Amino acid sequence: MTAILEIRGITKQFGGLSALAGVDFTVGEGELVGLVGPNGAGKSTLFNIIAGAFPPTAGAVLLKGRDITRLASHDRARHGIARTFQQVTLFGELTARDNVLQGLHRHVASRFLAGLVGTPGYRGEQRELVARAERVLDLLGIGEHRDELVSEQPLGIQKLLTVAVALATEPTVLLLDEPGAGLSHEESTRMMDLVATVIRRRCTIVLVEHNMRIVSRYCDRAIVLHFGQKIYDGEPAGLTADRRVVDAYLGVAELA
Amino acid sequence: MKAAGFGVLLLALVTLPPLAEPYMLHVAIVVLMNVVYAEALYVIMRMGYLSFGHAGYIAVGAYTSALLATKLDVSVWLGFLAGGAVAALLAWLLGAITLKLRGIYFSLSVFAFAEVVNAVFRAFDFFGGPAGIAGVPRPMFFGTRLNTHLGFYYVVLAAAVFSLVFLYRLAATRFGFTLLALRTRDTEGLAESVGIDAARYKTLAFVASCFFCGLMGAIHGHYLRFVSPFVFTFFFSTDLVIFNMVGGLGSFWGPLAGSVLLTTLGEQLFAAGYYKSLVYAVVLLVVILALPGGLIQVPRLREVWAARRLRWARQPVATTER
Amino acid sequence: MEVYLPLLAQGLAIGVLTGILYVLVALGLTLIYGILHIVNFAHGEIYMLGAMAVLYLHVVAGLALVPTLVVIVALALLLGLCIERGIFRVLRGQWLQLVVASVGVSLVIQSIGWIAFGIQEKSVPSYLPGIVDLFGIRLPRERLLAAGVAVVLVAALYWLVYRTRVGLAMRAIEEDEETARMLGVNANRVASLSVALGFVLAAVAGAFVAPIYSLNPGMGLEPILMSFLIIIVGGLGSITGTVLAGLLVGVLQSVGAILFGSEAAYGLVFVVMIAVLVVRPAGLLGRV
Amino acid sequence: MTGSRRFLVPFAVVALSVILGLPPSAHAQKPVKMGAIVPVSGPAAAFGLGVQRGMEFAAEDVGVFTVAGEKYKVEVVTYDTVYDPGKTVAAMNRAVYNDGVKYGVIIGAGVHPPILPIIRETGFLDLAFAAAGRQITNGENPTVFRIMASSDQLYQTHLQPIIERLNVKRVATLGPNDELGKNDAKVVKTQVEAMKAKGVQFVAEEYYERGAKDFGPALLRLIAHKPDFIETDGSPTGSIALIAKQARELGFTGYFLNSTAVLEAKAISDIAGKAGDNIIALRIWAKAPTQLYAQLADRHQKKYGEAAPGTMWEAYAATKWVVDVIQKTGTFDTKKVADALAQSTYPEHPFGPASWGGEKTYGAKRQIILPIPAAILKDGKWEPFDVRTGKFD
Repeated sequence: MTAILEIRGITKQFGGLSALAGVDFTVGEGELVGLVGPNGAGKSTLFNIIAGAFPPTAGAVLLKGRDITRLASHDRARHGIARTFQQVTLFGELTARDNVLQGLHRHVASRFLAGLVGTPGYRGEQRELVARAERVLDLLGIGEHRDELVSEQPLGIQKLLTVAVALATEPTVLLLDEPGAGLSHEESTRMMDLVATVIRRRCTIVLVEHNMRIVSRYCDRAIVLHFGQKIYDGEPAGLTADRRVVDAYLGVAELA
Repeated sequence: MKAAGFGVLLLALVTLPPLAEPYMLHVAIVVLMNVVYAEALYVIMRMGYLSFGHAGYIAVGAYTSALLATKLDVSVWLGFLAGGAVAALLAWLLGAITLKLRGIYFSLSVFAFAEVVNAVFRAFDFFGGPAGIAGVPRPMFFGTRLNTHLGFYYVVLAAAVFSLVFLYRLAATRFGFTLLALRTRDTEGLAESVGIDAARYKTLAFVASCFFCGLMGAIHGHYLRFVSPFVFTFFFSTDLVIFNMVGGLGSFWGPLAGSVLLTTLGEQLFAAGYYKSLVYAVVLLVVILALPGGLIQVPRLREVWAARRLRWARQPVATTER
Repeated sequence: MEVYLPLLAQGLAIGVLTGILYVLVALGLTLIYGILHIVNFAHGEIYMLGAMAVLYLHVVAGLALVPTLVVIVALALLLGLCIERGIFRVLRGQWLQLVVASVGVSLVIQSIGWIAFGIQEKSVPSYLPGIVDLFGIRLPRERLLAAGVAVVLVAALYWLVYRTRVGLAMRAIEEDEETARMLGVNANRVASLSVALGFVLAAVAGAFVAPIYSLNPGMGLEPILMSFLIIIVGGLGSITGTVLAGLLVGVLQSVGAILFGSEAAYGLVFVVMIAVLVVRPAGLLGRV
Repeated sequence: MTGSRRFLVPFAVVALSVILGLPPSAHAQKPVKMGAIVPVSGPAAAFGLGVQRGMEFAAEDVGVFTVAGEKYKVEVVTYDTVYDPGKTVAAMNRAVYNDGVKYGVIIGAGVHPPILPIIRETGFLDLAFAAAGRQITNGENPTVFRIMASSDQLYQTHLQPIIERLNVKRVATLGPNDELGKNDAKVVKTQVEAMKAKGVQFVAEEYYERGAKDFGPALLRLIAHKPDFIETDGSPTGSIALIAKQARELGFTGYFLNSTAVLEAKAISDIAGKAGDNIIALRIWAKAPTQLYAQLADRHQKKYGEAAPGTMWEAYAATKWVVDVIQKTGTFDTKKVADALAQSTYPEHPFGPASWGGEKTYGAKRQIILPIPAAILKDGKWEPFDVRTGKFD
């Protein structure tokens, strides 16, 4: 299996606090990796560093062997990294279809001037993009909401929409930040079923999750962070047997 | 139907003026200039940026062209373009610094820039000092100087149509659609994550906005045949914001409606003194409170009111947009 | 011109005293920003109304100064509550609309002011006439009084924010509104209260600055623009930042004028503001 | 079809505006419209109101008059310029092109440059109430008359005598940071430098933003040069009072000179108290020079309940004077009226006999020549200081 995403010695310090201390791991093509850890373990920080929201203090991020540590986050998106945010973030004043259309940004080929003049090529491309956006919505089973304002949707639909926007970029690696958080059990299951089926057929996925049951059930591999350090990397099934993991989670309800 | 409406309007704007009184032409000229200013400001307002300093860029355009014409005898037509270009260049430089800021930080830094521009024009004799520059010539057209209202009206009309078509397409096409993704700090982060180079788009939008302000500002100076630091003040900037808000930010037609209505209303209140600013302010407040989306929402009044009912109750106390 | 020490010392004194006046005006703006995150353009007009109230109640109607101040505080509270309820609350969550609505309120009050109070320049006689001569540095008593009031108000505001239950609620809302609400803090009441208190601060500032300058309905514009610069430089919502930035701007203006001329000093203040924003976008003591 | 309906809104708006904008229906009488193209709002409103009211008094007093057998009546129309060049152009366009106004008083040196082309093109007879000098009255603008003392005239007539009489040695200027302040500082400097032989020096100049209330920094820098005489140019009542107050606070004990026509003694002493003493004001009459002057002052006090702004009398006189000339020449043709006006004299001016001069200095005989007073503030009251009718060719 070829390594598609490599994390090499990522360290991040905020002021004097060390959020991540030399984290290494690789993700292979087509894998679905769960990034686990209690609150404050550094999962989201690591996500932000991979997506380019801020730079690491030390270390490197490689995508298909190419060092992307210094790229701005929009450049990384162009190279094939997409993400969702822990807090639901959408273009609230736009419809569902328009949200996905924004996600299709990197596939726009028309030049600025072509748009300004409104050439037939530009118009054709716009029609094609709209159709493509609708296909993404249909894929996630939320096609019927395409004309509705996203700010007026229930949380379950909004969560699916955040995934749709990210998926529209057609990423190589998709970073999902707790896609099931805040959802009811049925919604959460629907989301994870989609992730494990239609979505993972299209890209490699790194999933931040602190619900271990979800990780065990859906992921190929689990990586556990604790106080900014990697304490486990392997089969999800081995999680409950690992002493360090159990210690880290001791007394935390999710393990149960 | 839309295209036909445009055709009729444009035809009227081209063919009727020879029949109009000079005063009507003056009003038309001022309305057209204000429409372009308001629409230029709209480019950045629809990505959530509020500027209390656009008059600074208008002034830069006006001064550039006036100086070129009076000191170097450069053709006025070239001066118009130079006015836009210099304003755009300054916008690019300032934008690189200030577009990182959002909300009121941006508004006030642009305001501060406009004050500095004003202070510079006043301080140096090269710019005419506080007296400004008088005797700014009108352009030549096939050997005649366009000193009549009619002649100059067509110059303004041509520039306005060019600017408005450009600005309309800018808003209506992919570029304008992308700007919508940058409305708040959060959505900006999301936009970046799907590959939108936010800084580049914001800079381009700001530069375009200021280019058309500079272009029209240059024309403005040649219309007045005079430029002075006391024409393009803070109040001028505020008026442009008011045009946008009264008309509505929901569509391209909002700022247009706002500037046409308020400019012509202002002409009617020529002797009203303080009642004029009172009327402006009351109109502004009534529209903002009753129709937060501006006059452009009048046809959808019932829907808007229904949606508006319990709006604030769900909102947090702090209106964050930074 | 040789710049000699006594001149600089006097310049510094003037700068500090003027700076404190700026702080006095900007304080209420900071308070409102801290909670509601809006800059209230109508602040300058409340300041104007405070000054006018002193003129009509104290000078014209002959009411003693202390009852006058009590009435002013009451009126400002009332006006603050009305505007918060009638305008700010209705527009909650709509940043652009809020800012521009406050511009509208400012224009309405100002226009009505011109119509009602007339265009004649007015004045309020000094509460404390005379000059204090301190080693050759001349300090007008009325400015010292206003500075004293400013110091008291800053202290009172600190006390309110850091030592009282109301202040605790304010800080909770500032820190994390959602959690504060869940813990039972009445956010609406805190919002009303901070706007009302902000208005009171503006009106009291107007009342004490009135005898130093002359009065007209447009008198709010200059101090409000200056206050914006100050709260931006100091960091929006930070009381300490406001105090620091107010003094900085005051001193910059007066010492700048001595060194480079008053015209250059005017531009200098704006250049410094842009520079601060570039280096520290949140202002000297602000948090983003 | 929300799209197209939304699209219709601007058109409805335009239509509405056009309907609202229809010119008012013609009056039954034959009015001669005279424009008061002046600020009636903004910081210079006091000047504008004085002019407007003076013109209205004149219109009442002129009543019905006959030109070429037809009866006419003066109708004063006010156009608010807010002392803003852009808005003045708008006002002028409306007055000239929409309302057919051919005569009027226009206030402001700063707002004149953009309307001079319109005046030249239409032959509008402008009774300019504007300081400064040659930029406004000159050979190119034959229909522009300045109905107040120009800056050149004012300082040429009064400055040197005042300096000698008060035995002043070190002169400084503190003016608004606009064309007027800068221009007048130049004129003062020239006059003072001509007195070098007598030991008089020009020591410093400073400027302030119009509308500023704190002059501390500028004054500090100025007073460091130890002047005994500060010329404050056209600073309005509020500014001069605050300048005096703040200068005295910094230890200044000398004199101030001001050239604004609109200065209220009571307002100054209310703001500045004793510090206002020793302000010398050019163009302020401490004692009514003529009966007409006193009558007009009373009339204003009765009608408006306040002291008349200093611009009222000159606007009154100019309006009556022009109507006089129109009657005599028997035409409304402004070019002909202008020529006749320049040759006429007007003994009934409330300030004293008036005529036109300035041919040599400005290249056009369009500058009013009339007695110019100076008054000094003592204990909150104006006291007569001097009256001079300078020669001004």
